[in-house]
Amino acid sequence: MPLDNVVFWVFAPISIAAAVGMLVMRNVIHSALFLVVNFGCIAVMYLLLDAPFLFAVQIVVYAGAIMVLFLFVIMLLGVDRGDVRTERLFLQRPLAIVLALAFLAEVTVAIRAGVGFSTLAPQGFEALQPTGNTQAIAEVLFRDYFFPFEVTSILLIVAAIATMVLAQRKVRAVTQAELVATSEAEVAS
Amino acid sequence: MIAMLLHLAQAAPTAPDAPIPTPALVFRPILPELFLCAAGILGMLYEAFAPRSRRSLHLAIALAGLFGAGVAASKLWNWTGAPFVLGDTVAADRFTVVATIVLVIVAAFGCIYAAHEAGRDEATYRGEFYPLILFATAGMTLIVAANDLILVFLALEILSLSLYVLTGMGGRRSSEAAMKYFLLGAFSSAFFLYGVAMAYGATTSTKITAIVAALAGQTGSQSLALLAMGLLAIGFGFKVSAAPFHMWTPDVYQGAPTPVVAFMSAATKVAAFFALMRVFDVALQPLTWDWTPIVYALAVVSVLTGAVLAAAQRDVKRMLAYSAVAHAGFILAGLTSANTTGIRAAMFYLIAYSVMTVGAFGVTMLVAFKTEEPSSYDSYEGLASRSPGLAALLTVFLLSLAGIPPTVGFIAKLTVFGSAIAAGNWPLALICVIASVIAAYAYLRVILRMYFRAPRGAVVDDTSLVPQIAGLVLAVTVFVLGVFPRLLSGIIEQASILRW
Amino acid sequence: MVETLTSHDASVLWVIPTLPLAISMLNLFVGKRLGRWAGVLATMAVAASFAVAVASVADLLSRPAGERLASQHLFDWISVGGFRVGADLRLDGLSAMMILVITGIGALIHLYSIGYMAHDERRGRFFAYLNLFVFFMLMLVLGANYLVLYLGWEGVGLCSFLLIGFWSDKLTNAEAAKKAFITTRIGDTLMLVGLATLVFKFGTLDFVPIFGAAPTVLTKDAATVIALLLFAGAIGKSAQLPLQVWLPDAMAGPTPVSALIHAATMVTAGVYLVIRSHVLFEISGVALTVVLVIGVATALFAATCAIAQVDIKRVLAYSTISQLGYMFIAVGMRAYAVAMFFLVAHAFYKALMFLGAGSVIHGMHGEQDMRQMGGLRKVMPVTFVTFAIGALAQAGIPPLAGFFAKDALLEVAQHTGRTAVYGLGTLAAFLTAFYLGRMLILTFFGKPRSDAAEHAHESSPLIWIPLAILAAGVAFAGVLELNPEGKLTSLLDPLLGALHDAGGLPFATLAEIAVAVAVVALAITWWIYGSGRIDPNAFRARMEPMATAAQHGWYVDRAYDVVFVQPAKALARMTGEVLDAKVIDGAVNGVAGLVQRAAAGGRLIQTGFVRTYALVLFLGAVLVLGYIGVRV
Amino acid sequence: MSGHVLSAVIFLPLLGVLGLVIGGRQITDAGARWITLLVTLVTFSVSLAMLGRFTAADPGYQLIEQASWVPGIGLQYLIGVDGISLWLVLLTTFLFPISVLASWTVTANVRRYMVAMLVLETAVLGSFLALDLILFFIFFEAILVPMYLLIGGWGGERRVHAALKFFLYTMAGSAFLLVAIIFLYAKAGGGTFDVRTLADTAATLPLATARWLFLGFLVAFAVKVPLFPLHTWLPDAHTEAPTAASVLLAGVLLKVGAYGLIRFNMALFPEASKHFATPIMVLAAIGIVYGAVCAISQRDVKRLVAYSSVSHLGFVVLGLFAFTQQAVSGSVLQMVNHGLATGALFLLVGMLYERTHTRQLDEMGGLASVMPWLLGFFLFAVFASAGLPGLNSFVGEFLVIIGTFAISHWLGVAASIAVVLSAIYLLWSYQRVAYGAVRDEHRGLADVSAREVVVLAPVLALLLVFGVYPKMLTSAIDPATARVIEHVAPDHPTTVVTGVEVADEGSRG
Amino acid sequence: MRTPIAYFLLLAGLLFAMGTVGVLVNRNALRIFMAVELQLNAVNLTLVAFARMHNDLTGQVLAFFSMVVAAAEVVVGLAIIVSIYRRRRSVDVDDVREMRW
Repeated sequence: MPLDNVVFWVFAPISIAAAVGMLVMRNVIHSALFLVVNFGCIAVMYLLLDAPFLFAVQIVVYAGAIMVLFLFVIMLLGVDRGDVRTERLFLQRPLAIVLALAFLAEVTVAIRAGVGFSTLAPQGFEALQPTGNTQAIAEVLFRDYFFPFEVTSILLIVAAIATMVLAQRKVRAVTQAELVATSEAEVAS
Repeated sequence: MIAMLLHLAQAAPTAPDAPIPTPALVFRPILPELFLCAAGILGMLYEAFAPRSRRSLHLAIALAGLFGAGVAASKLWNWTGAPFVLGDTVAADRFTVVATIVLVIVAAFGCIYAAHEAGRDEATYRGEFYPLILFATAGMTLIVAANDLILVFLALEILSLSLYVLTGMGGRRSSEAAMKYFLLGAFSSAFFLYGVAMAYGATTSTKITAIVAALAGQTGSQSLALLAMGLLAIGFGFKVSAAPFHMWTPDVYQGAPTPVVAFMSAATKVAAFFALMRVFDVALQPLTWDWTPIVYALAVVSVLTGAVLAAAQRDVKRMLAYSAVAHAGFILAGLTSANTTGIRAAMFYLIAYSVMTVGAFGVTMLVAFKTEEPSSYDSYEGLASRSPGLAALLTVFLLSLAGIPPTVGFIAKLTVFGSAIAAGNWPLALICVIASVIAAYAYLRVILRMYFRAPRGAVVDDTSLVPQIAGLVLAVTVFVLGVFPRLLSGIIEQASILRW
Repeated sequence: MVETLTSHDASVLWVIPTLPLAISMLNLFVGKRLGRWAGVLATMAVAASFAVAVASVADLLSRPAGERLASQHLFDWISVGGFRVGADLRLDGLSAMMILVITGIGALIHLYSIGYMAHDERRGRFFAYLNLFVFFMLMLVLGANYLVLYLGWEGVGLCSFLLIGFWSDKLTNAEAAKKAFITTRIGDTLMLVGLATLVFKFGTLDFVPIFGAAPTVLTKDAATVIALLLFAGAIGKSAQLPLQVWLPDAMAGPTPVSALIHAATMVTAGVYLVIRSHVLFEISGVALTVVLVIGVATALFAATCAIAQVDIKRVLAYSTISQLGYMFIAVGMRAYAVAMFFLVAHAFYKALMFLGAGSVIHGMHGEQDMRQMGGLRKVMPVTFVTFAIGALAQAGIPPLAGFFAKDALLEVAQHTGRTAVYGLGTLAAFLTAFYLGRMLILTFFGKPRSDAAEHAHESSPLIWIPLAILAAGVAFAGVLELNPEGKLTSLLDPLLGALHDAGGLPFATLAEIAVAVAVVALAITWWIYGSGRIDPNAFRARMEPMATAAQHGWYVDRAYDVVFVQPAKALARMTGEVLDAKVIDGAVNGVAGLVQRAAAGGRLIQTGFVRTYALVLFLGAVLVLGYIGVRV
Repeated sequence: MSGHVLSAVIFLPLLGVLGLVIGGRQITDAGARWITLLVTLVTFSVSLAMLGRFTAADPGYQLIEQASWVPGIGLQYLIGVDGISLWLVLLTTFLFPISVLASWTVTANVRRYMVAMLVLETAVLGSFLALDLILFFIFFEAILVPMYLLIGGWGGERRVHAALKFFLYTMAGSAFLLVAIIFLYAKAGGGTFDVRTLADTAATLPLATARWLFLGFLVAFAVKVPLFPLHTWLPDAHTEAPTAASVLLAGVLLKVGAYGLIRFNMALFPEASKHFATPIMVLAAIGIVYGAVCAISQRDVKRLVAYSSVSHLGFVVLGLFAFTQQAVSGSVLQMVNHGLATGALFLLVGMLYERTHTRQLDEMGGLASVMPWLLGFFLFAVFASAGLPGLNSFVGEFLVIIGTFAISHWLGVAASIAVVLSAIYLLWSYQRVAYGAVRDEHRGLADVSAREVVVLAPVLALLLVFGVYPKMLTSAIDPATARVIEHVAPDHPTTVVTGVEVADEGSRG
Repeated sequence: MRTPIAYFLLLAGLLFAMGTVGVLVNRNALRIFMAVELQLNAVNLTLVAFARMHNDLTGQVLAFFSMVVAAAEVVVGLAIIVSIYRRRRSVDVDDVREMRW
């Protein structure tokens, strides 16, 4: 068994298990940590797929930055005491699972028809990137995707403004009376 | 601010000594976006550095940016350069020009409304509002211009993120609206992105022109392309609020600040539909026989859901939200004819719809503004005797939405039904007209409350001049375009040709 | 029997109906201001009409027998495609007799009405209606095509409605008016279908081409259908079985109205129609038999009803029905001239009796119940004498007009071998004499049976002068017919053809039998009602329940009510309130309700839970991709 | 092109609207009334000018105005008049000033009311004159809004319900029309909505398609007419509508439906018209009897008149689909006559209601002695409506009956039944209103005012004039209907003359 | 590389589906959001797999863009969640249903 096969069959189940773990854990922090594990596994997959740059970015950006942000917010809000996991919506869970399975089946059918289950990746991927993956990516990025790359800057500005707007205390905090009114409305319904 | 400056630095061209060749930088086709972003950034700087920002100046900056963008766009009408620029990621065609101009006009109305509403209650005034509108508009124009699915996705995210925040800028309900919008939006954009991935998987490219070439030349994977088409349809379906991907619409429209709704109901629909047309009528053109049934089905479900549920509402904004669903369905019905007929019909309908919906929400903003539930039907009882002008305006817009001649809504419906029937889908057209009867019932419920009921208590309406004039302009447009549709159809005819 | 008259233009015909119409309009709009002049003007209008009519008839008579047809085209009334109906008038022997009766007797009744209505505030309107009636009646008989005839036909119905309901504050009067109009309209509708059939067959409604072409165009069956449909109209208008129910009730109108409309003219329109259309009836043959049967049945039926009446006007009403039956008997036997003479005579004596009854009622301050009268001959001598002349005339006492008419009729029956008709006719004659005698005795003889009767008074000259003139007419009209040369009905010969006489009992014998029957009947009535030897009340009691049944017209009214009217009303209610409101409209509202329910239910999907929204979104996604999966 | 008289007729009322809107609140209620009256009168006189320019003998469209409108799809501004629409236009322009004058007693939101009236006039006139299908549809749909506002704004107790029902029912019907129009446009080719051209090109459609399209058109017009069993909106709408709206609804709006049948259904789908003639005629005949029977059981006088309209309009449809000259011309005549007769009835009922404040027959009674003139006029209108010869309705009904009788005896007979039934319901209602004892609260009610006489007199006069001299109308109607029949059923007997050589002169000597 | 590309794609599809389930069954807004992140990662995996399959670097670039978008989205999303929490003291999305029907 080739190494990459072994790696795949080791990390794929782990990533699935981690995803399951994320879904079932009572404590949000545990879930977040499982998600980090999952991201790590995916990073390994990137390695298998000859994308070392993305492997690094995945670890740094996702596991390192995004998930830390998540954890930070969880701590900030203090909602880490474990969630109520009872389902109050009729048929929500069974439907979700059935639909997800159906979705998976549909995707599988399409992949089987479009790619084939035994198709292997072609050779010569390294030849495309003589000066290394990062350099090659940069070339594509700044040649073909120069403009989209610029556009991401607007996206990030918007994100920054959004955070500023939402984080500002200028938003009138909810008054006690309003809270009561809201909860009463809830009860009434 | 530092983050922002960093981003700016990032956006600068790469260093001259870099070994990577950059594509030819042709800025004119993206000049509208540059104007919009520049004005947005200017507004942000003003908000950040001025001790107390003034509404009027914000509005002026925004309107200047929008005006500039509009002028820049109109200059592109006779663009003779390459049809695709900036590494083939941006299409420079009249299709984009029309969309851009419509979008900036809608945005201008949104800004004017917002400035007016903020003027009523200083506590609700947020200076960031205008830059966000501008960035959202930039995202919208980009999504239309984009010739690359990833750029479509990025633009989609720009406008979505802006709109999430704008939605949350109101009172108590708006944060709920923002949250729902955001969660569902993120969910749906995952599907969209998955679709982009599949399209890439199918054709090795995300460029629209490359995809169509690949699919037409049978070099791509048909089944992956189909999967991509389905997933993209879901993503677009969400944005244009076609049933069953419409569920966010009523809650968001009801909860978001009315100027935002006025802006987004029209602009999002325009942008998303224009992008949808480019993707489906160009990129997926070889798959026409596969996607028209989906569009057909979405149209049926949308018109029926929208019309029927609109009839049960007791809140004007919510009702208009459902009607937005129905109108998405009508436009989809027009798009079942996968050629210029369908594109023209949809373009006309979108512009007509923009006029009507911006007008309708504009009135909504003014009615009973001091009450707890300003948009509830109760607030509209006796509006005609309270504020006859507002009632007349709203009636015009509602009748136009209902498709009663001689309003533009009728001509719009005529064109989409004509398009559907030309494609042989007369059952669809029949369902649509029946749905429009049901929808008419929904609108009449409002009209009858305005005209046939006595006002309840001492309700006060905002009868300021500026928004009423804005409304009047739109109402006149409704009639002018209804009677002289060729003012518009001539332009649309020239803009409806999508090249690849 | 093809009409072969040549016609000539007569430019004054239009004047005859127009005069009363003009005055009618005048009275309608300014009648109130005219005061008592309203009546005078109206009378003068009819009298003038009469004068013009006499002149026109004289002109007609001055021509050779084969040219006695005058016509006038006023304007095209309806003209569509090849179908044209003109507003055309025509004067021939038949219409000549009719217009003389209408305008002559009409004028007298108008004169009478001046006095009779003197104290009514709304007399302007009364005379307007009365004149309008005369107009329509004249149009009916002068019309040169079926549509003008139909115009008059419906018009007189309208006036009848207006005049029966003249004192409309009493709801029963209004009921009677409505009943009269609607009942006759049932016949009219069938007649309208008959007209449609005529158009279908002939493409025209003009008399001349229809009667000219009928023998070649119509089969026997077609002619039967058309004739019966037209006769249905006649049945309604002339109150024959089975549509007789409206006439007794119509007595609710002012008495001059009863005299003019419900005795002398309008009700005889049916007879006129059948005689006018005799060509069609004769082609059919069957239709004539039907006319005959209906006539006999009605004559007998109404006579039995008349015997038991207590209201003086109702006696006369049933008597009119019965007499109209006689006329139809004559028509049914193709004795058109007899029928017309009967019509004229009847117009005289029945108008006379009605007006006399009016005088009585006037004298009795509105009392119409004969049981409350008695002994009036002393206080109202003129009325008594004239009334008696009328009654005896109808009873068939020579030499009064009625005698000749009835006798001629029975003679025809006997001479054409219709023994049954003759026998039943004679029986009806007996009954006629009986009820007339009863009426006469109860009213004028014996002792006053009420205060009103005791204090009754003779009417004013304005009222009794017309009576006297009519009585004179009744007395001498018969003589006109006796004269073999100047026979009144000879006018009709060129139009209707002569009658084939098969021979039978000699005229004198028949006359003696008839007179004997009448005298016996009168004697019996005297014995029962006048002699005092029998208590009439006990007599009546012994005849129960027959008497009451007869008084109520043998309950035909009630039977109609139970069998037709109430079920029809129930059906209408069912249709209007259940079928329409619940079923048809229910279906419409049901669809609307369905949408509303769908809306009410559908909005519940919008639970407010964002996860539900996501689920629906995902469901849509799976469905879309499911379709893709199938495509792949 | 011969001037713009038709455009002037259509758009003059809109000019009035402009005035009323621009004038705003400076216009007093009285001013609004007078302005509107003036505008409608001017429109009427312009329509008389149209009559003056009309050539009765010409069976085709006249005074045509044509201009390209939306060239991309071949939409045209195309209007013209023929013998069929001529009188309907005049009826409309005639009834509007009357209705405005009858609305003098409206005191709430007068300006708005008058605006609705004028918009309605333009829409109705446009419907009658448009020769471009889409242009027609635009006017046809535009009728709904002002009528909706009139019923809902100034109607009776259940006005909102009635207005909604009116609007939605009619709109649902026209939904099919719109689809059919577009389908026709797409399939019949020619790239135009011009009725004249489409009449030719539609002949190329497959039979089945043409029949489906016919049904699409039929639904819309059958609702409007209304044809049994699609009539249930009418009683509600009539009952709740204010007087003038009822007058116009019965007087002209229903005619738009019948007009549509003859102008579009027959012109575009002659084969289908013949194919479906029998079922339609049966429905019409059922409607005639059914409407009358329903009318008998009504207690509300306006409802009663409404059902009588169902019955009378049955005559119109029956006659149209008989395809004989008499029947079709009779139908067109009946359209005009019904408009006048029923219009008069509604005017009178409205005046009664203004005085007694009730529409319930049981709550009136004896009014003839209180208001002799008003009730006299009422009676006149009642008899006109009941088809008394000499008054206008008779002529049309008679022509329809004889024209139908030639095609089907039984349908002719069924139609005749209405003659009795109409007498029953009309006289019964009149009796309950006019006769009997007067209620105390009705004593001392005023008789007709001068204004009301001005309102009534022209209508009532026409009832008589058109009854006595209908040739005035038929001379223009006849050529046009002959053309329609020629188009639909060239082999059909256009006259009912059979067998006899009619001795024309003989009858007149 | 001996592992068929389809395996990666299927793994990605599975993760995407699991992310979907996560969105649907969780009441905690943060969890929902994390599930969305899982979906996006699945898409990234798909992109990279396709890139390998096509011997084309574009897929990796696209994945890079996707990460940028995800980062921006996270920022905004978390900010929204925080602001909701500030108003309602809860991140349970089922509590937020003032607007419905």
